[in-house]
Amino acid sequence: MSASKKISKKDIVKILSQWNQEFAVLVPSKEGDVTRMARWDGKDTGFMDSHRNTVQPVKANFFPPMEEMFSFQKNKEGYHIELASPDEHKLLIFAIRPCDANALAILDMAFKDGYEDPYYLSRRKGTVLIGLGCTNPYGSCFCTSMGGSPFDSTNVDIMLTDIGNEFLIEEITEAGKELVARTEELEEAKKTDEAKAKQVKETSYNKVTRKIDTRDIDKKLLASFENKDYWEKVSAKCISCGICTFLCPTCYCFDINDDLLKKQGARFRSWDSCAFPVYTRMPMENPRVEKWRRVRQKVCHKFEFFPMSFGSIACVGCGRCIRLCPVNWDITQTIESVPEIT
Amino acid sequence: MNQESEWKPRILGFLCRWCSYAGADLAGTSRKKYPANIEIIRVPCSGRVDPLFIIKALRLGFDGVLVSGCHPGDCHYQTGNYRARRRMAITKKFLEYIGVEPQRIQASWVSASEGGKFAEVVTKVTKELKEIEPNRLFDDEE
Amino acid sequence: MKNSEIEQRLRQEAKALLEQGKVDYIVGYEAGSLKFTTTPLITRNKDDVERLIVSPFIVNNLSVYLAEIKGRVGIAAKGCDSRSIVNLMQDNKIAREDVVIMGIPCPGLIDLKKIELLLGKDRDELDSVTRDNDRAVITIDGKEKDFPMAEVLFDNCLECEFPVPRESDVLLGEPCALVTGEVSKKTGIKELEAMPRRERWNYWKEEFSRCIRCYACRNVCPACFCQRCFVEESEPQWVSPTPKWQDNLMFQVTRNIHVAGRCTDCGECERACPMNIPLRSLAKKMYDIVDELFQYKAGTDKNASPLLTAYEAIEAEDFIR
Amino acid sequence: MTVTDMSQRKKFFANDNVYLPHIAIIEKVIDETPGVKTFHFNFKDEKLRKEFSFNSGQFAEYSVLGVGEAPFCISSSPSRSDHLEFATQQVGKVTNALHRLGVGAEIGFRGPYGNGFPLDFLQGKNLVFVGGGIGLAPLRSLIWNAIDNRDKYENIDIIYGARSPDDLCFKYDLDAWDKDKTINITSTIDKEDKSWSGRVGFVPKVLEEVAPSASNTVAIVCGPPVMIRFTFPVLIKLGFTPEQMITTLEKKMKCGIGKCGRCNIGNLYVCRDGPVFTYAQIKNFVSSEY
Repeated sequence: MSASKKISKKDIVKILSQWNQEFAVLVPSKEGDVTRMARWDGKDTGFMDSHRNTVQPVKANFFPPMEEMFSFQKNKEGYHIELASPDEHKLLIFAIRPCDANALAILDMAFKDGYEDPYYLSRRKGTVLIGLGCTNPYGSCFCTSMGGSPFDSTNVDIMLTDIGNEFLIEEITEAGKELVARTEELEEAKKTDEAKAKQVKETSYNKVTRKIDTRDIDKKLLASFENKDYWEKVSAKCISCGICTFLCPTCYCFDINDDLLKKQGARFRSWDSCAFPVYTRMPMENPRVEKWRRVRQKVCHKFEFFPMSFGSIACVGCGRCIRLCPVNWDITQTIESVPEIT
Repeated sequence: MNQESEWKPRILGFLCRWCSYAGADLAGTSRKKYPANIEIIRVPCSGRVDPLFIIKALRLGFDGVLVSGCHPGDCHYQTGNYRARRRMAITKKFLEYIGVEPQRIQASWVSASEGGKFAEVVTKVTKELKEIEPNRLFDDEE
Repeated sequence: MKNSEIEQRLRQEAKALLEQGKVDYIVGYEAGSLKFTTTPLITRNKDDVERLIVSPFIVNNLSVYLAEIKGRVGIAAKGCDSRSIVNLMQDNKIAREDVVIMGIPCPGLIDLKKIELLLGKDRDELDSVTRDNDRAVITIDGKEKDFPMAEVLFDNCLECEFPVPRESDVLLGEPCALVTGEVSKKTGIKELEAMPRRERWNYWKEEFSRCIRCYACRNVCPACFCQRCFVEESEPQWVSPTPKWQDNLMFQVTRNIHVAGRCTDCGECERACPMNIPLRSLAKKMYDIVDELFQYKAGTDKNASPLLTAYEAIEAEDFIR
Repeated sequence: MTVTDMSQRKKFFANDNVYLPHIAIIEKVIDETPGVKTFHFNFKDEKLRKEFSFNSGQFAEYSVLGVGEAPFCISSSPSRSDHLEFATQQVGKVTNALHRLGVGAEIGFRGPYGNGFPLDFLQGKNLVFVGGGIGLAPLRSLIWNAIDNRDKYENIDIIYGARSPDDLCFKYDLDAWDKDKTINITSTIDKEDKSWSGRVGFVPKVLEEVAPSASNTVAIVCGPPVMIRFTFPVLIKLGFTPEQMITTLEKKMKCGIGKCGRCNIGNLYVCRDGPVFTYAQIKNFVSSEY
């Protein structure tokens, strides 16, 4: 086995520039103090100091807050429908966190299932994910309870470990290996680099202190489905805003609406949330008027229904829902308090 | 003539059915001259006008919005025009703060017998709007 | 008076209220699940009152829950919160006799974002943040640093007019003094007003292109109590559900006009916004407009008519033709 | 894994994109009741007109471009294929816009979606249709299908009700079925009415009176949620097992293909795994979510 390679941080612009020829390179960026993955401008290295995960999850790059599905115009022959043209470049996401990469694997299942979703999948196809291990997880993070870890490389093509002045490279997939092979300016890693990386990983792993036990959670939730008292109690302080779902890396609910302005028409898809009463509101009936039913839906979808359909919990433990919630509603507390089966 | 002076601003008028709407009618029947660029929505009272209507009109591309009701003391429902007055006052100031030209938000008291005044108001509002640019506030690109 | 003393009194009061059957629920703050944060506690169990706390981080305006809770409520309220409660009474959303207000004199709350900016550290990395009169003392890696309070308080706290609840059944501490100071420059109203008009519009256009329409600003707002919000109307559809900046801006501007005279500048809208949109620069401006035109301060008189339903025979008319 | 296998479903995507509508033209509009209309339509594309097929009980997303999309079942029968039909009540943004359309207007159509009725399972059995109001729309697709293949089924009973005589939909069908000696139909209205000489009473009550035998029978129920809720207990009383009770559900839907999230009952999506369910599939969730 050949020795691993590493990226010297001083060479980062050179290396990203190479990749930028072939891909649209996205890096953690800041806009109005909000961090998200955005197109690299060719020189910025500010993201090297941002040691924390982005506010907006990477899902937004594949399943954006809003997107045009198609436009339409009416002429003498009737309606003419035109598809929004897909982005030309394949994406390369640099410094994606393991939790967000795992979340993409969950979204892949949902969008591939049954009838394929052309918008998400066309963006997703051919994407290269370059993971950067978390050396400084948030207090709200609980990835180690959700089958992941700050250095989980399951769903990335290349995994990077910050060892000070360099990123140590682990080639995970074939695509990752090929990319490393054709990238110039990489350095050979030393034995000491690998030892250092090992230590960084261990330290980080232990920094994730929030733990939950999800054994039999689907069964417990099924048994508690009709337990209104429980659901009313855990939902009491929820204000029914969309933060925890919109900024969840695995939530994928959406709305479809038409816009018609100045004779230009288009159909848009936008994020929607099970927290909103209108989400399920029909003209004559709404099955989820009460808040506790909506909170129940959110929790059960992630921990009971999605596992029933796809065999995996739809939560990666990124902790965004906890740290961004205006009232500190905490899903880990809810999961921990689901009544035991009697 | 250059393009600027040919441009006719589009105005949306919310007129109270008890006064200004009849005033506009009178202006028409008595052949008072005023620009024909106002589109009129009859409302039961100026107090019915939610500031949302005004913002929506701007979003739809109208260059200016005119809310016209009964003179103070004359409201068919006693207080509707007073409520409209407070709402219009804060709306105008607030929209100005976020960057909407004050000329776009207009209000008047026009009674059913003031056909002449209605024509005058529309003429003046049109003139003021012509002094500013067409409403491109909500366009995607400048 | 120290927070710990206020906290003790709050627990005693809350317990007594529940025990004597004077209220069905207690609404207050308890320790949150993250460092420094607090979280709303809504309970009818008297044992839970031991969890009630008072700290410089009790940010939530708990009056947002009042219209929703069925029953009589004993509520912990800071100055701004008490004004929101009064608003709800003015608007007949709650009855005075159904609420027991436990007033917390509030010398201002600490904005952790400001501390993060000052130190270049995230809140998780701080050991402790405490208040020592007019200084904020922060320990980080065992070392102490301190800053003037004025540098770490929320902007709205620096411009607070009523730190002591104006309406309360029991005041849990002595009246406290205000801390004043410079508000954040970036979104200062003065700075915005100094911009050319077009630039101002473009500023908001830019800010609202980040909005994801999570409606947290609306849902944390006690003044936004409509059963059905205009943004959710579909016939007619006033605002598109698609989060285009135009519709986002329309939503927020209309929302601010709709809550004029009810907004107490509690700052919750801006604090809740996950996209960091400077919403207080809108809310506070409206607050000032209302004050300037009608000398009206929201929630200071439970017997007053709500701003937009009242009038004087002669007022604010210079713009009407 | 409990997800439905979708590989056997018929797919008629425009441009390989499941979200793109085909353009269809309205050929006829029938006023069913005040507020309910039936639309007959056909695809603009000749090729699709010939190739398109569906199962009774499947639905589609219909759109008025510029206004939006809404789901309705295809109310015509696949056995009568010179055109397609859907019926809708005027209740919201999209239905208001649809009701304003006349013959010749273009609408968007994507589908068919959902599972449809389990024809193989129904063959050789007695069928009891229990319908209320506009809930007859999906049932009539199957009823006509069964009539056109009459030898494949045993007894056919129809119990159908509406609030008033004016609210009975598909009166032309009711008349035709009344004349058909091979099927039994019982119509009812909720309250006494001068113009009505037939039965009076809520559908579940009338069902209990008619008391069809549960032996080798499947009951197919569709109507307002409250009717469905009260019908199941009656069927259970009559001896029907959860597997013998079928319903087709209505929920708010946007995508129609199990992605947008809002129409779920437990882990099942009404649009993807339904809209046709046996009571056995949904009984755990029915009391609180439907």
